[in-house]
Amino acid sequence: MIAETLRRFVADELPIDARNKAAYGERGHDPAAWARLAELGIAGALFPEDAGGFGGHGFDIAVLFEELGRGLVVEPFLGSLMAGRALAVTGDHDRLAAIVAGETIVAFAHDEAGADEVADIAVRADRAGDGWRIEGTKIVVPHGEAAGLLLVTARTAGEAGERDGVSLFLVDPSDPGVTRRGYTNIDGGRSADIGFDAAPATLVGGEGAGAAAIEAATDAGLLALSAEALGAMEVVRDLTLDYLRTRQQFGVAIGKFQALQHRMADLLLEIEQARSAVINAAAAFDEPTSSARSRALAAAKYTAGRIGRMVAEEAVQLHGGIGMTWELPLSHYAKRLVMIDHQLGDEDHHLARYIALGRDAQGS
Amino acid sequence: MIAETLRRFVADELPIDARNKAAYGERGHDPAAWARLAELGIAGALFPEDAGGFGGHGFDIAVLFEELGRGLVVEPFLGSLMAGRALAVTGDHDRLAAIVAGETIVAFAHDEAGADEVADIAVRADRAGDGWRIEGTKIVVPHGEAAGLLLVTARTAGEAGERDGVSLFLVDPSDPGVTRRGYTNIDGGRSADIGFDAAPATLVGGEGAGAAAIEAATDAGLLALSAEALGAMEVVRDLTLDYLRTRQQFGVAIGKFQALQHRMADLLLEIEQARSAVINAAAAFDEPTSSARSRALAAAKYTAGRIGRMVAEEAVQLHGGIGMTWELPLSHYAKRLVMIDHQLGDEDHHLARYIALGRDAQGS
Amino acid sequence: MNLNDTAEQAAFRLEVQQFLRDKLPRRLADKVRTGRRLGKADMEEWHAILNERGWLATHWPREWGGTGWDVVERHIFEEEAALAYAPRILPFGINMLGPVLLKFGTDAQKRHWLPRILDGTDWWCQGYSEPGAGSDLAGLKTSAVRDGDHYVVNGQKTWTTLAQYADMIFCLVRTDNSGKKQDGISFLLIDMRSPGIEVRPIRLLDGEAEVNEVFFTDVRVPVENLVGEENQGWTIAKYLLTYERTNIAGVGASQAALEQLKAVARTQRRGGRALIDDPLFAARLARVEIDLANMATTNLRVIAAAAGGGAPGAESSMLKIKGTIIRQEITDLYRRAFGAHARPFVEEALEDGWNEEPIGPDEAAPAAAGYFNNRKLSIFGGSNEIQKGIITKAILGL
Amino acid sequence: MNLNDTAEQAAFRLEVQQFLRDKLPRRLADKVRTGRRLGKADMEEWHAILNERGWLATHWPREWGGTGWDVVERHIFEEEAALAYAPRILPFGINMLGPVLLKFGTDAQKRHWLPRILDGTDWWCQGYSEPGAGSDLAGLKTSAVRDGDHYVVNGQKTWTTLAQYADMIFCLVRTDNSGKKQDGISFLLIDMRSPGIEVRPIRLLDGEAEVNEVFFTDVRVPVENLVGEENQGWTIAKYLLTYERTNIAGVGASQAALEQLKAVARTQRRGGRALIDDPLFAARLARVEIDLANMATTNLRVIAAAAGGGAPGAESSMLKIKGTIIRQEITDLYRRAFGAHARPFVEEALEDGWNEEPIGPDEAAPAAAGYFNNRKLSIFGGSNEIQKGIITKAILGL
Repeated sequence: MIAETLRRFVADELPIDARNKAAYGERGHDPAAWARLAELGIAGALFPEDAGGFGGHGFDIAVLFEELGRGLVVEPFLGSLMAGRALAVTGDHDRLAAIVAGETIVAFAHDEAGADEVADIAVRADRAGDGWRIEGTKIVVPHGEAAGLLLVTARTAGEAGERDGVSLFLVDPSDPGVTRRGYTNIDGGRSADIGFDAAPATLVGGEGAGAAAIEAATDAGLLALSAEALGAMEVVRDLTLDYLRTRQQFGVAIGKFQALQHRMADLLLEIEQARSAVINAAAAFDEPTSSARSRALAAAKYTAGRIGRMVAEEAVQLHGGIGMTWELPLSHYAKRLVMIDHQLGDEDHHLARYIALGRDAQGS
Repeated sequence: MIAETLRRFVADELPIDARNKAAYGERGHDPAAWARLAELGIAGALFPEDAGGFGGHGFDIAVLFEELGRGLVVEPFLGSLMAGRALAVTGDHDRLAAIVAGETIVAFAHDEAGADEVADIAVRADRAGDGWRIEGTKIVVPHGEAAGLLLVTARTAGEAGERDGVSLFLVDPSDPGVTRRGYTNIDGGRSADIGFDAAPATLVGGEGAGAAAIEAATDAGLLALSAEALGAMEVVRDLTLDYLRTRQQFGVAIGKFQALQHRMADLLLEIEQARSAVINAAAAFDEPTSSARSRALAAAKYTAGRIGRMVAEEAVQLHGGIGMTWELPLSHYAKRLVMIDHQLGDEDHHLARYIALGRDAQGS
Repeated sequence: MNLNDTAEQAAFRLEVQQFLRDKLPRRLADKVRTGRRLGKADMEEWHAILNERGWLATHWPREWGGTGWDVVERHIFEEEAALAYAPRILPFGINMLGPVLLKFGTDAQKRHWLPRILDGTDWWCQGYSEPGAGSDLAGLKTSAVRDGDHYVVNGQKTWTTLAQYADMIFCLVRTDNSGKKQDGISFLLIDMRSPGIEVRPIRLLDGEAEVNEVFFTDVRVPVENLVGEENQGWTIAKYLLTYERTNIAGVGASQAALEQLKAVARTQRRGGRALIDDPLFAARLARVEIDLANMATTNLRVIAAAAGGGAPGAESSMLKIKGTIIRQEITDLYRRAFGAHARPFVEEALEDGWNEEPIGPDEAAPAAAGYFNNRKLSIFGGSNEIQKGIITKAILGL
Repeated sequence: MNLNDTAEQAAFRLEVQQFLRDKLPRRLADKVRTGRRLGKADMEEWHAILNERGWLATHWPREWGGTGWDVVERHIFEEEAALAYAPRILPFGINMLGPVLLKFGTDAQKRHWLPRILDGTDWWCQGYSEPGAGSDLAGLKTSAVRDGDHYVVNGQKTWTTLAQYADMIFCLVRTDNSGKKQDGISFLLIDMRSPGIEVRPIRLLDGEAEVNEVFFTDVRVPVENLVGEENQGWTIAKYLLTYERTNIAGVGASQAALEQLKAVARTQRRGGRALIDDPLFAARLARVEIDLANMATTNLRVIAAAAGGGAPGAESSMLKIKGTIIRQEITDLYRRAFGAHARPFVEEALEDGWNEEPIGPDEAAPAAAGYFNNRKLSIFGGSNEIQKGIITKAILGL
């Protein structure tokens, strides 16, 4: 129902031209649209009742992000979801309420160069008087510039490679110790590399015990991105089917060419597989933490990466040169599909994780 | 020239029915044909002059084995080549002469379960009086039953995992300490698992210094099998092109169907790639030992494995049910192509070797 | 969507599991698990066990001795049976002719033939394909000419699975040459012991003779063996081809085969470690495992749609394609897993009565043959190329 | 066969290498290596350097200012230039129009146009594709109607590479509508400054405007700008399309790109180690490296056949397909290598005059854009689907 509301809003208010204007514009999203989406209460569907929302199940997240993928929406839902899920674990309900209400844009500042897992975090936080100060750089933080608040992951104890000793901090991005270098993403929207130079920070949750909250955020992010990819694939499928039906070459619709038909059939069935992967992940998401649950999420992101690339490349190829033009919505969907594989770990990373998780399960 | 002789002999004397009769028959090859091939001096082309032959360059081996692949010949050339190349390194010229002349069938008994590299050899040889005794099992030794002489690799010192401490031995297979369990290969010819129970053995070459000779044998074997695969692919290509041209379905030749055309085009260009891989390996074979040389051989075998499977599977699929029948030559070529990947390491093994060799070269 | 069983479904699943534990002979399950060959007696044994329990005809209504199960129950049964390595029931009588008779047969035909299918009196085979017409089924030439109370049949069928054991064959035959080729086809039931029938085995590349050519020379068939109207055969054939087949993806069988593959990969060694820890092999394994987990859900979605009254169209073609790709990939990895020991092929080791020591690992014997034999999956029953045509025709509408 | 250079060829290779060391501006090589954009001035600079050395027109005879090189010399030059990260020479004047004029042009046309190509007076672009006819080249509609001493041209071309810089365009135009569509096409040279020409950039998905639409409205072209006979254009077009192109595989460029990829993979990190040591990435890298090493030899074989007088037919289509697959795979791995940092896209960072700190690794800036831009390789210049049609037509003869 909320998905239906979202779909209608996107169709009416964020058609591709408006989306592109915002996505490749100065702010990287459309604050007016974001405010309207907050009024519609979309973000509330991403959180359970005890976190102030009215949804929050795996399928709630999946259906919303599928719609966001269909609309190529660049509004900062991913940060809301990830930061919010982390805060829900730590129990910071005030901040959470602002996120659920869509009042604050919160960026989840977590990625570092070469760091794939929680244990790889190298950005450090140290005690300074009553509070903490953060030192280091986070990279490609979605909407890191637009954010009014940063949720930052940092190491408070131990060495890189250890899962313990990682904590969560709230940081005010307007503090002079924070340097934000923003840029447009090739697939639209803006991200930022964020430097922390003894930036004052507020600890959230237990010191050194942030791993569970970070993983809750990451798990939600994996599900969301997989579902977003699925939504984008479905639009690409429809655009390509339409092109095959209508584009004439050598006097017939190119969909009459058997070689293209067979490739389209392959795409169709792979997209069904991607949908099933999202369903598996959404179902597993509501289960207690286990290696089977983590494997379903890894499998979904791996599948989104593998099939997303295939769908993007084949759709462009089936369109020919016109498929590469900025003017056609297709090209923007293709870029988004490929770039989703550059967020929260790519297909190889998640295949390796899937294998390692299976080995752990076997060993235990 | 000698390749031309071989091709004519195979066409005249070993057409597919005769080949199948021998390949799936009691002896797994055709002793009369083998004797005639010896008279023609074919084996001599596999060895350089200083080993009593008149060839022995990479391209000599490649062109002969390509012909053997074209004819699906199951005569024991691989054993001759591998044992002969090893003996040439050790300097045992008497035995070598018998091999070059084609007088003796020598089996190269080297493979063990789970052993991929020289260092993995676990079969042991120990001193007993003036000589040696061997203990252990070698597996899937081509023509192990028909052989009049076995060249056996065994460890005389050190532990599994060490490249040093491996030696070569000649063993008389009629000795009671030798148990041969022969069987037909699924792709024709016979192999044997060979058990050694304190079997008396004669050391060839330096004690514990057999690695170089074994690798010379293996390198030659990799080149030979890659070339054999190429020859088989070319026949499969021609059979499939012919089928596409002549087989009618829905009132037209099936080669008119664009989806099949495009798949055939993919096959054609991959087969050209396989040919180039053999050329690269043959050229590198004559170079001094180096990681570049070893990489070219690994690349060829990897390529033969990858493309061989693709060619076999696609050709059968393009033929439909008839492609699976025993009656058609195609099915026997398909089996051979796939089974070449089960000799001397499969495509994954050689890809991993290729990567490791590159890392070593980088490190040095 | 809910991927879990309802309470009733869960109870039914337990009942099926219990039945399989009690009644599935270990000897048969071991044969299926390790890819050894099932003989006629093996297949008849399992057929009889299922019939005794009343679980044989899962597509038939109860009044004719079927289970009356809905699509989800059928799926649960098939999945559990596959995971327990139960033999597949040969589909020709139970799943193909049965539904055809139920829809197109006369009351007399139903009363005569259906009980004989259940009790195993008649072993049926299928006479569809002909040498000149592989994927072009409607191009068939075997003729049936009316002569009094009989049809006289002449021609040839091919790829007839297990015709050597069959008592009866149902055939598509040409009864009219005048119009469109689809319009002159009829559906006939023919006694395999009729004079003029000759069965010749076709040997496949793995040595097995499970398919046959069947030759018809002036074979006389009583007119009461015509199913449906004369020249209505193409309608019946299409009914069968598009007949809702819950098990077309073969999910359970692939899951069972994957478990067997993983068990082997844990014991086989490569490069000084278990094969399952080799990064390239592990990646191959993980890719197919994920693909299979995805397909299992795709399959459930199609079942759910069917249970909700939706008619699976292009979906069953997608399941056929993906199902065969996955199954073939598993058989490919299975042969790879044995390395050098995949090459030996001792055909007798796949049959009953073989008591010798295995060559290499016990499971290696059928690995390569199984790989080669399963190439058929993407060819028979409507090749994957035909399925792709169906998909695009349905979706592109061109 | 011998894969090595002869003594003469080896000496020539050394000479080329020396020239590149001396004359190729480091600034240009760095731009090519790291995938930054070349401007008009950059391309003209390298064009002039080659022209000064007399090594610009590698396909032309010496009498017209070409090198007179044989196919092997051309290959050596192209390979070494690519490995040194030299810019590609734009092919339109030198490699496309030049050979056409040499074969079909009048003496006056040769004397007028060829020197201007060499000295850079005329920047040429190519007017082949039209919006309604992508792969169906012969379906073109742009018309040229004779009016006294002029043709009057109306219509539209598209995908015209770098038309924004061009002084001249060579066009296929329709001069006859009466017969087969291939029979009414002519080859015209048109001044881009003519009244009635409008160039509109086409923005591609990576933001770059390297291709254009070109509109012709009553453009008057002197009849002496017709090349060959009227309605002979299709013959000329086919000559150009099948014109022996030693560099179609792009081996040198792919080798250079692979080296750059490996350098990056040694410094980027994943899972606590260098990316190049990640087993899955290493396998991807090794697969494409082997494929490229194989294609390098396939390419040499085609060159050797051409040197021996053989006419490469289906082979050049094979090289086109495999060459683009390999190049695209390398660009795919290149973007993968940068992980999250492939996403930022600061277009100015690809242009001259950018002095800011890089975002992430310096090389990351053009990685994703390069990947997306290179999707064109399998589409333009005869799509890979068209190439497959050529291969099977040549080999199946159906």
